[in-house]
Amino acid sequence: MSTQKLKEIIKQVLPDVEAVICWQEGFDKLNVTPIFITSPEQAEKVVWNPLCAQNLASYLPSQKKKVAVAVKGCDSRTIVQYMQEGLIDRNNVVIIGIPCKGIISKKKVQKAIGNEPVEDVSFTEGSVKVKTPSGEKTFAIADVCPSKCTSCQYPTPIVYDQLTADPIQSDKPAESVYADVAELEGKTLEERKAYFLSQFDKCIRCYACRNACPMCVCQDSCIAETRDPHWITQKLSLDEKLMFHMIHALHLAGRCVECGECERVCPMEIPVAKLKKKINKEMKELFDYIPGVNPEDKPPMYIFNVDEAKIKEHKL
Amino acid sequence: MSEVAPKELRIVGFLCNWCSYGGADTAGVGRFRQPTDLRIIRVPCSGRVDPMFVVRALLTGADGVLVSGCHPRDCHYTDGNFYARRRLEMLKRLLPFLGIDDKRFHYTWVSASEGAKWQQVVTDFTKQVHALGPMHQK
Amino acid sequence: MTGNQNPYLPELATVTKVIEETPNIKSFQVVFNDAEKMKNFTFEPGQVGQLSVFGVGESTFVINSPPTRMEYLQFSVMKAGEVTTALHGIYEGDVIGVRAPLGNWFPYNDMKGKNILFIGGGIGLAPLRTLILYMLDNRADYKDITIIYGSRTPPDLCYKDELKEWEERSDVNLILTVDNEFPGWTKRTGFVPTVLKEEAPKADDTIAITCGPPIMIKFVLEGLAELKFPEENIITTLEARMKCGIGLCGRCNLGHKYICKDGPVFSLKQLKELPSDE
Amino acid sequence: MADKGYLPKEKIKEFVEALGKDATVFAPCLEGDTIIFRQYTPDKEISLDRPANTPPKGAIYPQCETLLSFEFKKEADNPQKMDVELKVNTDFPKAVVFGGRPCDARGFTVIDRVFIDTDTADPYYKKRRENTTIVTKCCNGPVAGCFCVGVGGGPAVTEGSDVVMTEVDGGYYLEAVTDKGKAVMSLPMIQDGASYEAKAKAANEKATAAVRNPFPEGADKISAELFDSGDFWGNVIEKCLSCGACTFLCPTCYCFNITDEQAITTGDRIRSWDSCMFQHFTLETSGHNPRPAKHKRFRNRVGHKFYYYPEKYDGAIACTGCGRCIRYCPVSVDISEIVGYLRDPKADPKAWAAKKEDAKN
Repeated sequence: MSTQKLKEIIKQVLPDVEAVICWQEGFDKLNVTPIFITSPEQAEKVVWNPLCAQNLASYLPSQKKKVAVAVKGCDSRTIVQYMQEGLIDRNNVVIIGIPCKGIISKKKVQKAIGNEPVEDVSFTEGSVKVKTPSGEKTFAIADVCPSKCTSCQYPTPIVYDQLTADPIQSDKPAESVYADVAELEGKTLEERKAYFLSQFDKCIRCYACRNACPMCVCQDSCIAETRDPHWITQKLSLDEKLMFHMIHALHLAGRCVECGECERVCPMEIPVAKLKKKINKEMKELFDYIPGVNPEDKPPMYIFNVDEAKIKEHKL
Repeated sequence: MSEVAPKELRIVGFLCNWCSYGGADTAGVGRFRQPTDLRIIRVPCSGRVDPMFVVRALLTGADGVLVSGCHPRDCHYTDGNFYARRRLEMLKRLLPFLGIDDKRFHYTWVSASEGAKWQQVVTDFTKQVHALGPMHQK
Repeated sequence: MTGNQNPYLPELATVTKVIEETPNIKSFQVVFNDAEKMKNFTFEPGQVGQLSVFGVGESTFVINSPPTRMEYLQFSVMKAGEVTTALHGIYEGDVIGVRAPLGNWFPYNDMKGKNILFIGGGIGLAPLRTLILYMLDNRADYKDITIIYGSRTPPDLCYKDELKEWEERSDVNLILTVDNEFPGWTKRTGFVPTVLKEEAPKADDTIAITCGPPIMIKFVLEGLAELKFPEENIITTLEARMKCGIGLCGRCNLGHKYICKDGPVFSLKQLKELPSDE
Repeated sequence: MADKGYLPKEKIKEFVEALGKDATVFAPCLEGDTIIFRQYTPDKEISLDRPANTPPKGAIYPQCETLLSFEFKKEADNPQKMDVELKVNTDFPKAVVFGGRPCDARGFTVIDRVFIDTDTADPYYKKRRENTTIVTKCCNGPVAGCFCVGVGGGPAVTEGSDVVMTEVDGGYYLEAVTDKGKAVMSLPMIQDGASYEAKAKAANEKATAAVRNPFPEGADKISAELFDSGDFWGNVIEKCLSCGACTFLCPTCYCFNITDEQAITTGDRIRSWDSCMFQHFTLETSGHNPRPAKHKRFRNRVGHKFYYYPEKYDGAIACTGCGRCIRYCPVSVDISEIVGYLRDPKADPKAWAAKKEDAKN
């Protein structure tokens, strides 16, 4: 583990920045929580392990001063996308890149241990050992990782100023990225409808997915809550829930960096990211565009070609 | 074909002010016979059509949505329909993923002079939506 | 509003008169459709009501006609948001909803035999108007009444007819001011807190009641402190985003007090004892 | 009617269906990986294995409720005049909340004080509350984040429940707490339970001992000085995303919004859950917002539960320690940790002194 190196880098960059955004242990051993480090002593609290799932880059647009942030490969795509859209000043961010071999989905572990309180968690290469009152269990990280890790193309950050370990190459085939979307596409229209309706029916409209989304930059001005324009009502019908998720998905068209935060934070465990991934798949096909990989790119909905090679006129 | 006229469905049309609305007008002035299911909403440009207009319409009672603008390169505002084309194509591909038949949504280009084409578009699209029946079974 | 009634259910009322006070403020005189309810309706000066435009929503306004004049209830509305804009589209004869009275009121009995100093700005005169009219209707109970009232420009002054009437009365000392020089304006200019300091009314045996925009209140309170007004003699009426009006919905709280139910009238002393968000 | 009963596990479905004979039953149902309180129908799978993702609050206090419906009508002989007709419905069916936890049931008592014990009682909540029987399952032990014993509760407290059931020997020991609960005990599948009482008591004691209490003995007073410190809140809440997960999953949060939703000539005035964590919650039309920053909003939430509410209601805390806000917080904000700092007798605002400019804004 490169925790020691991470701490060293933090102490090294701290004098140049207002704060370093990193992870520390949370309310129990299975949880980590962000920490905004402002002093060298705080740097000692830092942890880096497969529980560090949260995408800390999301905090960047709201920072007023120069900060440093620790990012995994997947998180770094957020920063690239921010750069594409001019949402951050790259000169005001020090990126501490962490090559990552896969993280843990807390929800999957909790389920596997029957939701017992966690007494201790330890890691060995590729596996995690969880101690609860009824005993110890060991899981391969590959078995309890979020789905994004199973097809990770960017284990090493795309942009960084410092790296905590040697870069890692992806060993996952590029086709695997949209395997889950393809699987749903293989079903019938009715099956997909039933699937999404039953999923979105669980939504409680807490907007955790929106607030956690690094690319949802409207935040407090979101049209899901405004009365003027009055896009959706406060009613709790399935149509309104669906509408909210369509607002989220459509506003992220060609912008979603697939960090999976929306799914990670959903308290009702709705696969919120599926719609956005589907759009991304189409963006790749239509415009050969992948969000968050090249700072020089422009999101496809911001631009156009007079002659679109892949868009054919639809016949009735 | 049934002898009895099928029940009218609700189809919403978002038409750009400069071309398609004129095309619909031309069709009307030319007395081209058209189905009556379409309710037209005039917008300044197809680029004004947020894909959410379509989604909202489909979720709140429309059985089909038609968007029509100026032909590519003919946009009154130069490039509004180029943006529209990308957005609407994205939506067209997303809707069936969600379980909404993409035949309920069509986008096309009709100029102010194309009254006959407009008649064709409306007739064909209405037929297509009727083949699917109402979207909201009550 | 107590008892077994449904506190969310508005009383239907008809707007009998619409008065254009300023370019963006209108006053509405309303009468309950149920004559019996109108006859039995009572309230205290300073209490508020929720006006409903059905389909748009509800908003809170002070009842600015005094309980001594019960032919109608008057509310003044500044056009600002969704509900107030809808209210500005209301005509005489239209039906709206009224939930009233809500909240507490000015401790007018405790003010008897004292000097009264009103300090208002813009639409902030509305709650003061209730009490001023009430006191004028019971003039003998109170000593000197001074009113300092200001607005941005002369057309923005509310209740112009009454201002004229008060100005002519010998038992009311009315001081009007506008922020800047204005063609045809011969009276004072300057912000309300500045005028307050210039006038420097005595703090002895005087109750100060103030209402206006937050920034004005802030400086008026500073001014009153300089003039040595004790905190318990400074009374203000607060505003906040409100929904239920009955202390349930949770948004207008200052600590454990709810402005809609435990307020809107507070003395500065009370406010200082509550945790503030500022 | 006996006060004590026993229900074998295999009879749960039968029991729930019997409860549903003349009432709507809300039960924790498994949907995918989520456990949600739903109106029970035989096709649903009840899960009592862990506390549900959502509390059963919505059964009595629905997330969205119609306060009144309005209809505009034109007078035939005076078409210029538009009349309004209002309709209110408080005719609610009998209901049963089955399978909530003691913390969930206690949550209703927190709302009761605000919505019922007042001169302006909420008629919708009151009627639903009266019509509802609450059958609670005691916890076998804690789950991640929960701390009921720290706020006066426990895995087997009966406050707010009509019947409590404790898992014993392949079934549940049932105890009636109220008269409403006694009526439940007369159902035919309930066997005599007296012999299980001791075992249930032991199980409950064991469970109680296992729950963490985040607050040290005697530390029950909030430091007003620390509570008023902007630095403190700025520091502890910098990571908060300002979403509504904590409040919408809370069994005691009751703040709401009222909005009109209109469709041409008819419409509803609805009351829907709102969250004090949202920026617009206190945003005034003028643009002024008394709680514009997230740390001010969070302070209000903690204050409401642990400071203002107890001040108003005789020391009662508006938190039942269910732990959902901790467990499901996207960034693992731990309210018990924050309250722990506030209650620390050695609490010192200077220790949190501005390390950062932002905290003050």
